Amino acid sequence: MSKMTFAAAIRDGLAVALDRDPKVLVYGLGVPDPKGVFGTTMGLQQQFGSRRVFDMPTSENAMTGIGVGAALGGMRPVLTHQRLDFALLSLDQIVNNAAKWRFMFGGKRGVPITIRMIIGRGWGQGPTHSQSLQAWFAHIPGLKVVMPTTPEDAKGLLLSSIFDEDPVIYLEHRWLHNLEGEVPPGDHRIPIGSARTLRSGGDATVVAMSLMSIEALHAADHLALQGVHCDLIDLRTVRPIDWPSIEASVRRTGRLLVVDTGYQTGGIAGEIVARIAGSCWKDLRAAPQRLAMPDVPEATSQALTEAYHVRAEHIARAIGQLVEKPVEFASLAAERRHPHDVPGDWFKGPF
Amino acid sequence: MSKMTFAAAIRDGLAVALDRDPKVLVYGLGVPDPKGVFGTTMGLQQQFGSRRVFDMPTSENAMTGIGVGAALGGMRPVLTHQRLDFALLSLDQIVNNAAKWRFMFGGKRGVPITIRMIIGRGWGQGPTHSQSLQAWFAHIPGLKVVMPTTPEDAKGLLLSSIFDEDPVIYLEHRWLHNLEGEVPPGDHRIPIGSARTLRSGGDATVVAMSLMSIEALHAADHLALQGVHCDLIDLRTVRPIDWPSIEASVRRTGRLLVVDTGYQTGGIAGEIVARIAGSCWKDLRAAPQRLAMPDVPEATSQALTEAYHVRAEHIARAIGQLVEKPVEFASLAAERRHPHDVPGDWFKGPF
Amino acid sequence: MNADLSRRLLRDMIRIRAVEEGIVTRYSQQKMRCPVHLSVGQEGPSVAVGAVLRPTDLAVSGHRAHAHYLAKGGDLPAMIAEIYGKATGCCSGKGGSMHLVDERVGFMGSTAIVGGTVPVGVGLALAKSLGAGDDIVCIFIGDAVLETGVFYESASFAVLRQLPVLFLCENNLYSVYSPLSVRQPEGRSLAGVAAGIGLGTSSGNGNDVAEAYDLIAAAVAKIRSGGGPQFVELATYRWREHCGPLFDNDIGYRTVEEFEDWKARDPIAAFTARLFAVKTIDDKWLAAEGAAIDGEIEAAFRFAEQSPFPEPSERFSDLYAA
Amino acid sequence: MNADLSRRLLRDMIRIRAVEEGIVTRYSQQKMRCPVHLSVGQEGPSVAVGAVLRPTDLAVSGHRAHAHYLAKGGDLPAMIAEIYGKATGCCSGKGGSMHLVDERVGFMGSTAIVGGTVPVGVGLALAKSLGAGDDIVCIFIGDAVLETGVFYESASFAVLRQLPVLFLCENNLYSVYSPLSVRQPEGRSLAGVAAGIGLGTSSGNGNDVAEAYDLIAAAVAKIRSGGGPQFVELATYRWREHCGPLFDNDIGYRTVEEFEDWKARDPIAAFTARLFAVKTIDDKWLAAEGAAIDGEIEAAFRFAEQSPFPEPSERFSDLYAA
Ligand SMILES: Cc1ncc(C[n+]2csc(CCOP(=O)(O)OP(=O)(O)O)c2C)c(N)n1
Ligand SMILES: Cc1ncc(C[n+]2csc(CCOP(=O)(O)OP(=O)(O)O)c2C)c(N)n1
Ligand SMILES: [Mg+2]
Ligand SMILES: [Mg+2]
Repeated sequence: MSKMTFAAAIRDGLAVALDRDPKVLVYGLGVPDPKGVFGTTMGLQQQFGSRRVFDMPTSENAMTGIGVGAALGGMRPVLTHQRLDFALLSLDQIVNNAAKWRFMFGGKRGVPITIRMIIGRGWGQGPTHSQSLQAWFAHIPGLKVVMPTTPEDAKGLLLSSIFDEDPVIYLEHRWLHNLEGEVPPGDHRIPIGSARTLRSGGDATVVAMSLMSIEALHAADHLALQGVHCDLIDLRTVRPIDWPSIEASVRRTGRLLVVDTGYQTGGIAGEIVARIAGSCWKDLRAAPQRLAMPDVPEATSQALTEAYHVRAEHIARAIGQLVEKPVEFASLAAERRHPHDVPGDWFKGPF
Repeated sequence: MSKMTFAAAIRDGLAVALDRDPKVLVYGLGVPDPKGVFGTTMGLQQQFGSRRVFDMPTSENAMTGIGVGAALGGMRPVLTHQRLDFALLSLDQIVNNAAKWRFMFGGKRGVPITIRMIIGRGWGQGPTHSQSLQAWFAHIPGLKVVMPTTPEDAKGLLLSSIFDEDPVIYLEHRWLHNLEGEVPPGDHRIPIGSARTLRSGGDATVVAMSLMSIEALHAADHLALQGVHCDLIDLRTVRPIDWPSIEASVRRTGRLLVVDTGYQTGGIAGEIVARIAGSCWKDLRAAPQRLAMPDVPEATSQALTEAYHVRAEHIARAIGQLVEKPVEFASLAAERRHPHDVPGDWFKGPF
Repeated sequence: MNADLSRRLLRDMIRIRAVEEGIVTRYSQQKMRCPVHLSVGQEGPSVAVGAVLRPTDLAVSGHRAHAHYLAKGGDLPAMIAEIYGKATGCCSGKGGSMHLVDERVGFMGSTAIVGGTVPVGVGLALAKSLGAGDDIVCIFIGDAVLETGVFYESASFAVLRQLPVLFLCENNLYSVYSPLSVRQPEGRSLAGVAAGIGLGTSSGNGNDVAEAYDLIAAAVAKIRSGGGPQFVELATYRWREHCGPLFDNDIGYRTVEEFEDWKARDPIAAFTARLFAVKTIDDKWLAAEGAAIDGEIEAAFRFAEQSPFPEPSERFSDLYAA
Repeated sequence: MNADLSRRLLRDMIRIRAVEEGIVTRYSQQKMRCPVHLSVGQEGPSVAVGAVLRPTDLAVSGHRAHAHYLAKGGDLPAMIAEIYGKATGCCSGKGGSMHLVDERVGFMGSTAIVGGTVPVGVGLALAKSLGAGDDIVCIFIGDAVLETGVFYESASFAVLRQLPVLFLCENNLYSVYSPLSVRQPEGRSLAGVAAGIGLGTSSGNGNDVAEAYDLIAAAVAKIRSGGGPQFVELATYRWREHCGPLFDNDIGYRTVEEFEDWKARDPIAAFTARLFAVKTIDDKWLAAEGAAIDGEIEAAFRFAEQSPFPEPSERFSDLYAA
């Protein structure tokens, strides 16, 4: 075990994969540049050579299809987009080719490609550098979608994605890149499709993913001091969702809150609420709730993002309402030391 | 009023719009060709000239952005895709430009573009000619999304879409093109965002859209003969959803079934279930249900589509379960005279 | 061109035509329940490529792929069974006519989105380029593919990396019912655009199979020797409707004169006459080959008709690796 | 080139440089909380276009748009206020530096997706072409835009329809930290690709504003007279980091020599010297213009700083028409 950031854990995972299997390729805009995609690809080209680790032209659609072809040719490509928003150019290749190839050719061959997309937020990222569209990918049969929260999961899910036989969309939140945690060495894998219970408690079930799991963690710990104890489930994979874990928890707690990094309407939170409303109907003691981004793009001005995002205090308040107990949540906001539009003092812009 | 098909109603709507406003443009692959996009654009180029009605190269992404630019330049473009699946190439322009332009430029100007996409099904359309991705578009702030069911609504919603000041995704199901109905003449508009109650009854609320509303209609009428009476709400618009209509109905019936033409996971049906589970929690007397496409692409072989789609008998069965009454539904299947993979005898392939 | 090769080319064209006509004959039975895009009239380029490529070379294609699949050596009964939606089809019934695959002969897949397999082919070439050997990848494209951004991006990357790719463009003048004039600027040739991107290019008469063969062989030799990706544009013409078994000269998007003109340049008739003239073939050869082909095709349709449909439960299979 | 025009070009360059340097000076205060892509060193092409275009001509651009916006006549205080996220910004704070708009002067919008506004510009030209007049649309692009499929598709359509479009390409050798060599095949020029698509093309030194002006004026004249869309490639160089206010020659993606070499070809210094030599300007003119510009810029920053932030409730507004 060693302590490292989420970004370093990704770099570690990529290095392990490149080292372990000569078929692994790592490419994307800026992959070998001096910033190394926020440090996540730093030095990999020097270490593994420019045949396997390389930059690309701004041709997101073709470069995705080229990854699909390379995967069909036996490679395990890892494509990186510095923002999810840029990947909108490549959805035809992702949906019509990568996701469907195995199915439409009757199981002849799958497409073991991993596509990393980074989700931006705050500090002026604005409408086209901040979209969290996991609901889109999770809607598509044939894709798998992971959203790690901790450095360990960042590495473990990345390795599982790379060595998975099917296409995996790997969504990493920019605000997590500097999060530190213990990360096991070597080829450490976290299975796709299994959630992680971060906190246990019988009063309510909180399901979250990615950055929202961190916010939910603050909320849960804060409420625990007030005697409200939640199961906090970090989803980790948004397709396929670990229903048994969520259902087992809701059967115990009877109360569900889902917190989503994406837009509310048509989001993952709604999917979870809908499914649980059906499968745990008899167990639910209150209406299942969701907290998600408002149905409007993120504006650029810091004055417009302050009240836009879901934070620990909102989650704590929502849990309080869900369990029908008065809870204190305002101090969660008051405790925060850095401006609202950055994840911490380490982030000084621009991306 | 005159009786016409859904396809003819679209053509009528386009002609009315072209006639009424010289700023209206109609274009897309095959628009002026001898088949006229399943008859929906037949003769329009002859009538309104090739400056306003025109074919295009197979350049879906640019041609969408060109529509956005033309809209910013004062036009009201109507772009047609013969299959929704082809529009996946243009999502960057739809999501990052059309949907966001008004917002990200602080309200300076909107993008009054209408994008028609046709949803295929059955008769060998297979995995890439049958996707019903309304959930994707409905997830995007800044878009409106309509899915007409009747010829009248096909025309009325099209005219409202064209003269709307914002981008509208107009989704038409190929299997509805030959459906006949009364259509008012002239500039008849159906407001975006309002559902239509097709049947009234107190036992359950059934919400459906597009082709599924027709299937649900068969089911509802069949059950009415057995004494089970449903509110059947034809959604017509999937963004924004007419929540007041749905909620008013559910408050009366206490039971909800949503039927969707799209994949189940992450679909519109789930959104409706999730929302109603929250807003009508106290009124619900049974777990809200959904019926949607399975989470797998549509295969090509007729042997693989037979049990794939949701049909009247499944809806009737689901309603029976929801209202906890034994109902007869098998005869709905037995009554069908044409093969399962065509909408009727009028359809002989290929598209 | 030696006699064996000539006979092979002619035989392959006759065979592909006969397969397509076999589909035509039976299509109205509504047992082949999927769109079919036939290559009748434009068999030349396919068989020429088929004769140039090795089994270890790869190929990808689009919606009009029967000829490509067969020319590359694809399994005929499996293709017909696929069109019939049978379990024995090359995609187990999942894909239909627009999705064909036979990896044993390097036919890696054809799909229905115009331009969709172009980057896939380039990616296959990238994978090839990371290994040893001088195999190439052939990407079959129609004239409409030149209109897609993904072609441009993919071809550019192939040029940038000097990948072993052959872009084999069958220019049949139409995209569905749309003539080149509404899609390509006047005076701009497809090969010209390709050259601008940096591809090596050549153009010729796709209905002259010998000419097509020579152009393709030259292009492939260049690719194998490290000369970078090549674009070969072959003029040809589809006789029947864009999709389906009928003729559609009556609906008005093209003239009967144009059709008759191209029909007079039937690649099979022309090459047959030529081989007759130089005595490479005779009536006996033709009859024997014809009979063999007919027998093979009859057997393929019989196989397809007699094959079982996939089990309904298979509609859910093959989505993910087990 | 007459003296008035020369002075205008020089003044506009000095002004744009001073605005950008004004941002540089203040950026570390963390009050401008959005990414900024500065044009310091590459002011030539912008001001040349600005002097050629009419107010009724339109323009669109990308992430590095300050210079384009200002050269087209955009409102300086509104731009600075936008970068500060203020209610008085040209997008009311919604857009930030990467989204600028000033429709009064025909600057129709810049956005942050590489290539994203290219079809928008072509669509604006399509709308223009349906009306009367000979206005044109200028689409500002960087070298990386040539890598996008949407550029190819859009340019092709512009050629097909002979639309009044100027593709103004500032080739500054880099896309973020990536040199042309990992993006463009050796020996393939940007103008060459554009010519292959069918665009009229010309290339020149973007750091020589007079040369840039002449090339652009010639291209625009061609467009106005129905000569179809034109592509002008101007070589230039950004001095500072891709995004942000600093220099980044230390991080290793480009050499200090290369940077110094381009710096020695500063478009402002060169043109200043030239105008001095022919006595079009003198120290007094320079001082007066400099003072006026400085005053204007100070006022713009003051305006931005003193402007109110948008109300929090505005985060939900402007999504749909009221
Ligand atoms: C992206 C996309 N747009 C539109 C279509 C509809 N479509 C199917 S075939 C075709 C024409 C293709 O023409 P071409 O490439 O010349 O091939 P041909 O049919 O002439 O062999 C079109 C436009 C599609 N399949 N995919
Ligand atoms: C589709 C897309 N891919 C990637 C990016 C990230 N990105 C922002 S600016 C840029 C470089 C653009 O280079 P160029 O067009 O040469 O303009 P320059 O920055 O040199 O002025 C890239 C790749 C993006 N914004 N959009
Ligand atoms: Mg063609
Ligand atoms: Mg550049």
